[in-house]
Amino acid sequence: MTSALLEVKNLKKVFTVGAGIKKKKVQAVRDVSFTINKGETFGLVGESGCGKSTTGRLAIRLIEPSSGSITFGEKDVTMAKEKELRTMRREMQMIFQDPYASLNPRMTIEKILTEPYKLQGLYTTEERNKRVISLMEEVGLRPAYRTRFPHEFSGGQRQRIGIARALALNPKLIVADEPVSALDVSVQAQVLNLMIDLQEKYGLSYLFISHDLSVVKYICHRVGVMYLGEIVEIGPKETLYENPLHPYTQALLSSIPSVDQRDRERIILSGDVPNPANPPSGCSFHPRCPSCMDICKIEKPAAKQIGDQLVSCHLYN
Amino acid sequence: MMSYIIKRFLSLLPTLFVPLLLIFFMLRLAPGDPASIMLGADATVEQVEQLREKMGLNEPLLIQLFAFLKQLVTLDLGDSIFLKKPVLTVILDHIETTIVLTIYALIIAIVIGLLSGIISAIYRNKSIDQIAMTGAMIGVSMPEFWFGLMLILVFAVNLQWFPVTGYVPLSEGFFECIRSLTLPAVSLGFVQAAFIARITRTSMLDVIHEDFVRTAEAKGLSNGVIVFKHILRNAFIPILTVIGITVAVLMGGAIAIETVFSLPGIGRMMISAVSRRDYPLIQGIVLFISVVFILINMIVDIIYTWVDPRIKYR
Amino acid sequence: QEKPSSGPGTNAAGEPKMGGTLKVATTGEPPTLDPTQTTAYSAQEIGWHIYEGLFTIDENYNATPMLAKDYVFDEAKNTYTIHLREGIKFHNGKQLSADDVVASLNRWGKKANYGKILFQNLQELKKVDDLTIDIVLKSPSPIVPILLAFPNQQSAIFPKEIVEAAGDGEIKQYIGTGPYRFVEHKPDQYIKLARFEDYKPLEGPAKGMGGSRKAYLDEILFIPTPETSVRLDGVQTGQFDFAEQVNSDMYKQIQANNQVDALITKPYWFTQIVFNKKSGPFTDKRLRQAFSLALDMKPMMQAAFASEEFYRLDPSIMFKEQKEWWSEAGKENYNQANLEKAKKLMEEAGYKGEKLRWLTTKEYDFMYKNSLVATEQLKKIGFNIELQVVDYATIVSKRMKPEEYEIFMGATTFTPDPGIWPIWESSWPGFWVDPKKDEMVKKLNSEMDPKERKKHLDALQAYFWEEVPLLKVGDFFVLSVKTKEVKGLEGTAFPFYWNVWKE
Amino acid sequence: MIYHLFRRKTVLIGLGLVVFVICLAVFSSLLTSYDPNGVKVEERLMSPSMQHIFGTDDFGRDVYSRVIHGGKTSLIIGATVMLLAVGAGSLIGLFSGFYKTLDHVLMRIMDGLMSFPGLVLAIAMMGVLGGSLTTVIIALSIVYMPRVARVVRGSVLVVREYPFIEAERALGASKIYILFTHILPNCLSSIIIQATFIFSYAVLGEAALSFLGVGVPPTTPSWGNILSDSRVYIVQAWWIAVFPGAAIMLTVLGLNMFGDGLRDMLDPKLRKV
Amino acid sequence: MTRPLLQINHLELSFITPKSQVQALADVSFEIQEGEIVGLVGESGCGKSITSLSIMGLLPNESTRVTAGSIKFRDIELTGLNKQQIRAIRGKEIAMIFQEPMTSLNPVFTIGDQLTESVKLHLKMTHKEANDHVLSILESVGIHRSRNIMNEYPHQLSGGMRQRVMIAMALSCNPKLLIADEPTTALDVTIQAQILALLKKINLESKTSMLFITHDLGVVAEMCDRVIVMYAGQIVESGKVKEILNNPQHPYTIGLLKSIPRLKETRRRLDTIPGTVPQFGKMPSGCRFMPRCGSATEKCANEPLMVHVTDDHAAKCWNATGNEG
Ligand SMILES: Nc1ncnc2c1ncn2[C@@H]1O[C@H](COP(=O)(O)OP(=O)(O)OP(=O)(O)O)[C@@H](O)[C@H]1O
Ligand SMILES: Nc1ncnc2c1ncn2[C@@H]1O[C@H](COP(=O)(O)OP(=O)(O)OP(=O)(O)O)[C@@H](O)[C@H]1O
Ligand SMILES: [Mg+2]
Ligand SMILES: [Mg+2]
Repeated sequence: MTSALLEVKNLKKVFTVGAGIKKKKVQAVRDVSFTINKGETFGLVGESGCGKSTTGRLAIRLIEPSSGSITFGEKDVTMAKEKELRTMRREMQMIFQDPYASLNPRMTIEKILTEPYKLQGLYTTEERNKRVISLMEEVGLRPAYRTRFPHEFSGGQRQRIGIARALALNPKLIVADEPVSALDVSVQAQVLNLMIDLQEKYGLSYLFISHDLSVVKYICHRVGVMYLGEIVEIGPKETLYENPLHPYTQALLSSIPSVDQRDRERIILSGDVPNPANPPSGCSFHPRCPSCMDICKIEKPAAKQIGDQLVSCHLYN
Repeated sequence: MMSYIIKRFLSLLPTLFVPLLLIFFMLRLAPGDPASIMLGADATVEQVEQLREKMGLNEPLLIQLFAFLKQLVTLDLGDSIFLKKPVLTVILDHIETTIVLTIYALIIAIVIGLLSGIISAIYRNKSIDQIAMTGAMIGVSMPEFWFGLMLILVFAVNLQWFPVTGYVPLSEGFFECIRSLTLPAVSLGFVQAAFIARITRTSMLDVIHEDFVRTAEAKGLSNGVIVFKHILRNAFIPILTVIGITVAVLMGGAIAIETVFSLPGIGRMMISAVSRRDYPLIQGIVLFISVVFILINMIVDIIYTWVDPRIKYR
Repeated sequence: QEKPSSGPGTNAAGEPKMGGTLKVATTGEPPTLDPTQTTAYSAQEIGWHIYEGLFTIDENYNATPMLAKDYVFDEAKNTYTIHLREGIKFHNGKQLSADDVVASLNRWGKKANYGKILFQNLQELKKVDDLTIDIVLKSPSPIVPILLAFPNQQSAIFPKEIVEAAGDGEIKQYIGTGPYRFVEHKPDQYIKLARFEDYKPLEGPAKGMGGSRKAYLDEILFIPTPETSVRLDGVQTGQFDFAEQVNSDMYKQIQANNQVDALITKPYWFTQIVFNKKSGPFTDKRLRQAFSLALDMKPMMQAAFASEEFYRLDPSIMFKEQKEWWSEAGKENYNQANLEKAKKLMEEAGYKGEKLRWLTTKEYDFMYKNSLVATEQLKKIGFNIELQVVDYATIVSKRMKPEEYEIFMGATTFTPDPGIWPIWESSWPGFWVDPKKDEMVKKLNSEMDPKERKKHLDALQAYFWEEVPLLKVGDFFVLSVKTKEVKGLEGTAFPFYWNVWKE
Repeated sequence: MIYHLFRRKTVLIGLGLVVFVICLAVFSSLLTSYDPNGVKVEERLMSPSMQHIFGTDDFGRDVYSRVIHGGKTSLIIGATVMLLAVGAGSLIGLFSGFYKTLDHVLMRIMDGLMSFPGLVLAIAMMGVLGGSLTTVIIALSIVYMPRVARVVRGSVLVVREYPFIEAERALGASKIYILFTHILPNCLSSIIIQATFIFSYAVLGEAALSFLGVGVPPTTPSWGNILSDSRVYIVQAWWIAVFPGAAIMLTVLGLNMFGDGLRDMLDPKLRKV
Repeated sequence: MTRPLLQINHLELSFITPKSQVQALADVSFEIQEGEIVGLVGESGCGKSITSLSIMGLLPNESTRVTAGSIKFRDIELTGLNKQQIRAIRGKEIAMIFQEPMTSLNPVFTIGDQLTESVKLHLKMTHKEANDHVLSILESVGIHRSRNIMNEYPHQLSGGMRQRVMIAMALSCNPKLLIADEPTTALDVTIQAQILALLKKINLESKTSMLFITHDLGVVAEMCDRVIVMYAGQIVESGKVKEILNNPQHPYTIGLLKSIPRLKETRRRLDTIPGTVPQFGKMPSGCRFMPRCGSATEKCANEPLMVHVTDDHAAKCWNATGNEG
C-alpha cells in the first residue's frame, strides 16, 4: 500500500441553527473516518444533505471541526496555527460546489486566477499571466474571456473557473465538491481527463464528492458512501459497484439513470429522510431500509471488514 | 444571541467611561470656568478666585475626578451650577422636546430618504434619479440652521401655515405639538434624508442585479414586493447603520435647530450649559446622550442579525 | 389695518385698554429670577416687573421714590431717613413693613455690586418704626438714592421670610410688590407674569420708570428666542407682540412693514477695547495712546450697527441722556484717526511689531465687528494684531490672566453714576493700577454737591482719555420691534410693560 | 478601468466641477482684484453689480473675492477631514467588523466617541492648541470618524459571510489580505457615499464651529463662515448666502457625480450601459 | 397535432458591450406542445440558460437584448408584453428552476417565506393554507425535515436541499410550462430519481409541459419526449429522444454521446470532442462546428440548413442529408 496523504479520524461537526428557544443543533457530520493515499482518488457519495460538503470543508479545515483529527502528510491539520495552515493550503485545494458564489463578483477571471500565485508568492507577473492562460485553456475556457467578470459566464464556465483556480497551485490534494455537475458531457470528459492526467503526472490526490455515480466510478479508486453524517460503506470502486453490501449503497446504485437502459429495476427508498437535528436511534438508515431487522432500531452497527469493503450494517454480523 | 445582549449590557459601563473621562478632562482643559461666568462681566479677579475656591474648582484635577466618580456611583449627577436643580431633573424637563423632535425628524428623514433613494435606484440615471439626487445635494449644501430660517420665512412668515417658533408640549394636544415641530423637524430631517437617500440608492444598486432578484421576478411578484421586500432587505444593513447614526446626528443637529426655533430641548440646553461652563450639567447631558447612543447602536446591532441572518456575533 | 390715530409718536393718543397678553421675545433665558443674584439683563428686565425698590429712576435717569414715600438726609448724622408708603401689599398678601426692607437691603448689600458699594460706607441700617428706616453712613455720600434706585441688580424688597429662607443662596419664591406677579417659569419656553390685582399705583403721572404704574395687561409672557431674525419673524406674524434687540440692518425692513413698529432703546451701552496694563506692550501708555489715536471709530460702529440711528460717537463715559453727567473732557484724544501722531507714539513706545493678542467674541456680534474693523485699520500702521475669536466664556476667564492677552473687547452697560464704574477698581480685568486715579475717584465719590461732582468727573474723564486704560469706541442703541397693537411702549434704556396696553 | 470611468458623462461633469472649484481656489489671488478682508464699511450690503459681481457683505467686503478665497479654506477642511475620517473610520470599521474580539473594544470606543459633543471637543482643543485650521480639522475628523466606522463595519459583517471569502481562505489568503482585497472593495460603495457626505458635513460643520467662535480664525474666509455670518441678512442681502451656498453645492454635486461614477465602475454588473 | 403551448421563432439575442454588440443566439426556433417534455442539451456556454431566460423575460436588460424573433406562449407574444402583463404569467403559467440554487435564493428570508410568497400571490391562499401547501410540496421533493427547513435560511442548507427548494418553488403554483435549468445536478441519484418521478407524475396528471435543460443524457433519456441539441447559439439537432440517442446525425451530438462515462465500461480515458467552442462574435462563417468536426468537407464552409432526417428529427449538417438514404 502507498502511504496515506490525508487521514481523517472520528470527525464530527455540529451546527447550531436558529436563536433563543428555537435553537437547534444539527449534527452535519457524525463520526467520519477515512484515509486518502497519495495519488489516489477517494469518492464520497451519498444523499444530498448527508454531510459530504461539510466533510470536505472540514478536511482542509475551512470550518472548525467539533471534534476529531485530521492529518495531512505528517502534519496535524486540526492543531495547525493560522499561519501554518496558510502554507499548508498550497498543498490542499478545494473546488466549491457553488461555483458562482465562490467567485468574487468584482474581480475579473484573470485576477481570480492569479490570486493563488499572488497569495503564495509564486512566479513573476509575466509567468503568472502565462500560467493563467494555459490553465484556462486546460479547462476549456477561451483565454480571450479573461477580462470578463463571473456574472458574464454560463454555469458550466463558472465551474471551470473554480476548477482552474484549484489546479493553479499544483496542490497535493484537491477536495472537489461536485466539480463537474454543471458541465456538459464533452467538457466533463475533458475535465475528468485533465484531472486524471494531473494525477498521473504529479501524483495528485482527490477527495471527489459527486452525485454522478458513473463519474465517480470512472475517476475514483475507492469510494465512501455517506448516509446522515456517517460513512456506511467504504471500498474499492470495482468491488463496491459490483457487489454493494450496504442496503443504501444498493439502492443508490440501482437508481442511476442511464442512456442505455431505459427501463430497469429500481430500489425506490420509502420513508422519511431523517432529520440530522434528531437522528434515528440505532442504525440511522433503519427507517428506510428494505431489509430492516429489530436490532437495527436499537443498536448502531459497527464497521466490519468484508473483503476489501468496510461496511456498517447488521446484515453482516 | 442572549449572551451577546448580556455582554453588550455589561460593556455599557466601560463604554460610558470613555466619553465621561474625555468630557471631564476636556471641560477642565477648555478655557473659561463657571465662576467667572457666574459673577458676570464686572467681577474682579479676587471675587472670581474666592468663588472658584468655594466651588472646589481649585482642587487638583484627580481629586475632582474622584469626587465626581464617587458621586456617580451613587447615581447622582450633581446639581446644575446655574439652574440650581439636580441635573437629572433638568434633563428630564427638556427631554420631551428633543425626543419628539428627533423622532419626528427621523421619520421625515427615513420616509423621504428611503423613498427617494429607492426611486433613484430603480430609475438609475433616469431624470427622476437625477432630480432626486440634486435635491439631496441641495440638502447637504445647506447648514440646518440656515434651512430652518428659510423655512420660517416661507412657511411661517409668508404662508403662515406654521408658527415661527415655540414648542407646544404633547400634553396640550398631539396635533398642536406636531404642528409646532414641523418646521424644525423638516429642516433637521431633510438634510439627513439626503444621506439616507444616497446610501439607500447605492446599497440597492449593490443587490439589484443579484440572482435572487431574478428569482423573485420569475415568481411574478409585483415590483413593490420585489423592491421593498427582496431588494431592500438585502440592502438594508448600511441603511440601518446610517439610520442609527442619523439619530446621533439629529441629536447633534438639534443644538442649532432648537436654538433657531427656540425649542426647550436638550440641544439648546447643551449650548447654554457649554457657554456657561456648567460642568455638572454638561457631564450629565453627555452621559445621557452616551447612554442613548449606546442603546441605539446596540439595538441596531441586534436588528442586524434579524435583517440578515448570516450575520453572527459571539 | 392701521388706524389713523396710531403711528410712530402717537402712541399715547389712544385710550388705554385693559386686558390681553403681551408676548415678549427676549434674547435668552435668564440665569435666575432673583434680581439680587445676577447682573444679567435677561433676569433684570423680568425682575423689575415683579419687584420694586425704595427708589426707581425717572425719565432723566435720576432717582425717584417708589416704595419710599419720601426721605430726608441729615448731614450732621450722615443719615438717610426713609419713610415707606402705607398699605403696600406683597403678592402673597402680606403688608410691607420696615422689617422686610431691612432684611432685603442687608442681603442686597452683601450680594449685589451696587449694594456692596453702599455697604462699604454703611455704619448702620435700622428700623425706626414699622414704616421708617434709617441708613447711617460712615461718611457723606451723594449716591445712596441712585444706588437704591438703579434697576440693574435693584435693591428689591422681598418679604422678610423669603429673605430668611434664602439664606446664603437664591430666593426660592418670587414675591415682590410690583404691578405684575410671577406665575410660572417653564425653562426655555416662557416666564409668565400676571397682573397683581392689589397693586396700588403712585398718584400722579408716570415719570420714566417712576410715578404711576398701571397694569393694563392681564399677562406678560417672556419668551426666550435666541435667533435674531426669528424674533422679528415672530412679531411680523403676530406670534409675538414685542421683540427685543433685532439687528439694526433690519430697520428698513421693519419700517417698510406697516404691521409693525420699530422701537429704539436709547441710550443702551457703549463698546470698549480694554488693554492689558499689567504686562506686555500696553503697559506703556504711549502705545495705548497710539492705538487710540490711530482709530477711526465711524466705520467700526457702522459695521456693527448699520446706521447713525443706532450709534453715536461720543467721548463721554456717561451717556448724553444723563444730562448732568455728560462731559466732553478729553475729546481731543477720541476718534482722531491721526496716523502720523499714532506712528510717532508707537516708535516712542518702542513697539516693533510684537504680536498683540486681541480677545473678541461672536456671541456679541458688535464686539466681533468692532474689533475686526479696528484690526484692519491698525494693520495699516504696523500693529500686528492676532484676533482671537473665542466664546464669551473664554474671554471672561482669560481676561483675568494677564499672560493670556494684550487686548480684550467689552462693553459698558448703562451706569447710573460715574462713581461706581467698575473700571475704577484696580483689580478689574485690564488692571488699571494708578494711585492718581484712585485719588480722583475718591473725591468724586465723597462730594455731596452735584456741581462739584461734575467738576471732579470732568477731571477724571480728561485723565482717563490721557491714560487710555480702555478705549471707548462709541455708544450704541438697540432696535426692537413691536406690533402696531402695542401702545404706550417707550424706547428707554430699561423697557417695561406697565402703562402699556394692547388695542 | 480608467476607460470605463471616463466614458460616463456624469463622471466627466463631476470631475470637471471638482477640478474647476479646485482651480478657483488655487488661483484665487489671480482671479480677483479685491482683498477678501478689505473692509470698506461705506460699501456694506451692496447688491451684486458690475463692480462687485456677488455684492458686498456687512463689512463692505467683496463677496466674490471672499467666496473664491474661502474655497481654499473650505476645500482644505473638506478634503482633509474626508481623508482622515474616512481613512481612519474605514480601517476601524473593517477591523472591527472582521475580528470579533476587536469589535467589542473598538466599536464601544466609537460609540463613546460618537456621543461626544463636537462643540465641547472643539472648544477644549482650541484651549490647548489654539484656534486654527488644524484644530478644526482634528475636531471634525474625530466627530465624523465613528460614523464611517459604523457604516463600514455594518457592511463588513455581511460581506465576510459571503462564500467567496471562504474560497479565498481555501487558497491560503491571510485575513488581512482578505480584508483588504476582497472585503474592502465590496464595501466601497458605502464608503464612497460617506466620503462625499463627510466632505460637505465638514464644510458646514466648520460653519457651525466658527459661529461659536471655535472655527478657523474668522479673518480667514471660508464658505462655512461666510454662510454662517450671512444668516442675519437672509432677507436684506440674499447674495451673501446664496453664492457660498452655491459653491458648496457645486462642489458636493461634482464629488457625488464623480463618486457615483467610481462606484458604478467598481461594480462590474453596472458597468455596461 | 394540437396547437403548441410555446412557440419560439427565429429568436436572436445579443450581448451589448460598450464597444460592440455580440450575437449570442442565432435563429433559434422550436416549440413545445402541451404536455410535452423537451430536453435541451448542449455544450456548456452555448446559450441554453439565456434561451430560457428570454422566455421568462428575465434577461439582464442592461447587457442583453432580444434583437429579432418571437416567443409565443399560447397566443400571447411574450416579447412584447409590458411588466404588468408578464408578471401575471411568470410564476403562475411559466415557472422556472434556476441553475444556481445558492445565489438564486434570497439569503435573508426563510425558506418558508420565499416559498409561500408566490403561492399566496397566484393561488390566493391564506397564510395557513399556503404553509400547508408548501409543506406538502417540500415533502414531495424529498425534503422531510420540511417543518424545520421552512424556518431556516438558504445558507444553512446543503446544495441539494437548496436545489430542491428551488424545484418546490417552481412547482408550487402548478405552472403550465416548467423551465428547469439543470434541476437535478446537485442531487444524489436516489433523490434525483424521486424528483424525476415526481416531475413525470405532474406531467402526466396536469399536462404540465417542461423544458428540461440538462447535461445528463441519462436524465434526458428517461424523462424527455423530444430533445434539442444546441451548439454555439444555434440549434443543431432536434427530434424524438430515442431517435437522437440511437441515430444521432450531427457530429456534435455524436461526439457528445461518446463522451459519456458509462458504468459498464472500464476505460481509463473518456472520449472528448477536440477543440473548444468558438467565441461569440468570432463565429466561423459556415458551419459553426466545422473547426472541430472530424468529417468536415468543403461544403461546410457554407452555413448548413436544417435537414429533416425523419418527420420529427432534424439536423443542421450537410452530411445529414447523405445519411438519410
Ligand atoms: N452578461 C454577459 N456578457 C457577455 N457574455 C455573456 C453574458 N452572460 C452570458 N454570457 C455568455 O453567453 C453564453 C451563453 O450563456 P448561457 O448561460 O446561456 O450558457 P448555458 O448554455 O446555460 O451554459 P451552462 O450549461 O454552462 O450553464 C456563454 O458563453 C457566456 O459566456
Ligand atoms: N452553516 C450551516 N449552518 C447550519 N446547518 C448547516 C450549515 N451548513 C450545512 N448545514 C447542514 O448540515 C447538513 C449537511 O450539509 P452539507 O452541505 O455537508 O451536505 P451535502 O452532503 O454536501 O449535501 P449536498 O449534496 O446537497 O450538497 C445539512 O443538513 C445542512 O442543513
Ligand atoms: Mg454539498
Ligand atoms: Mg446555464
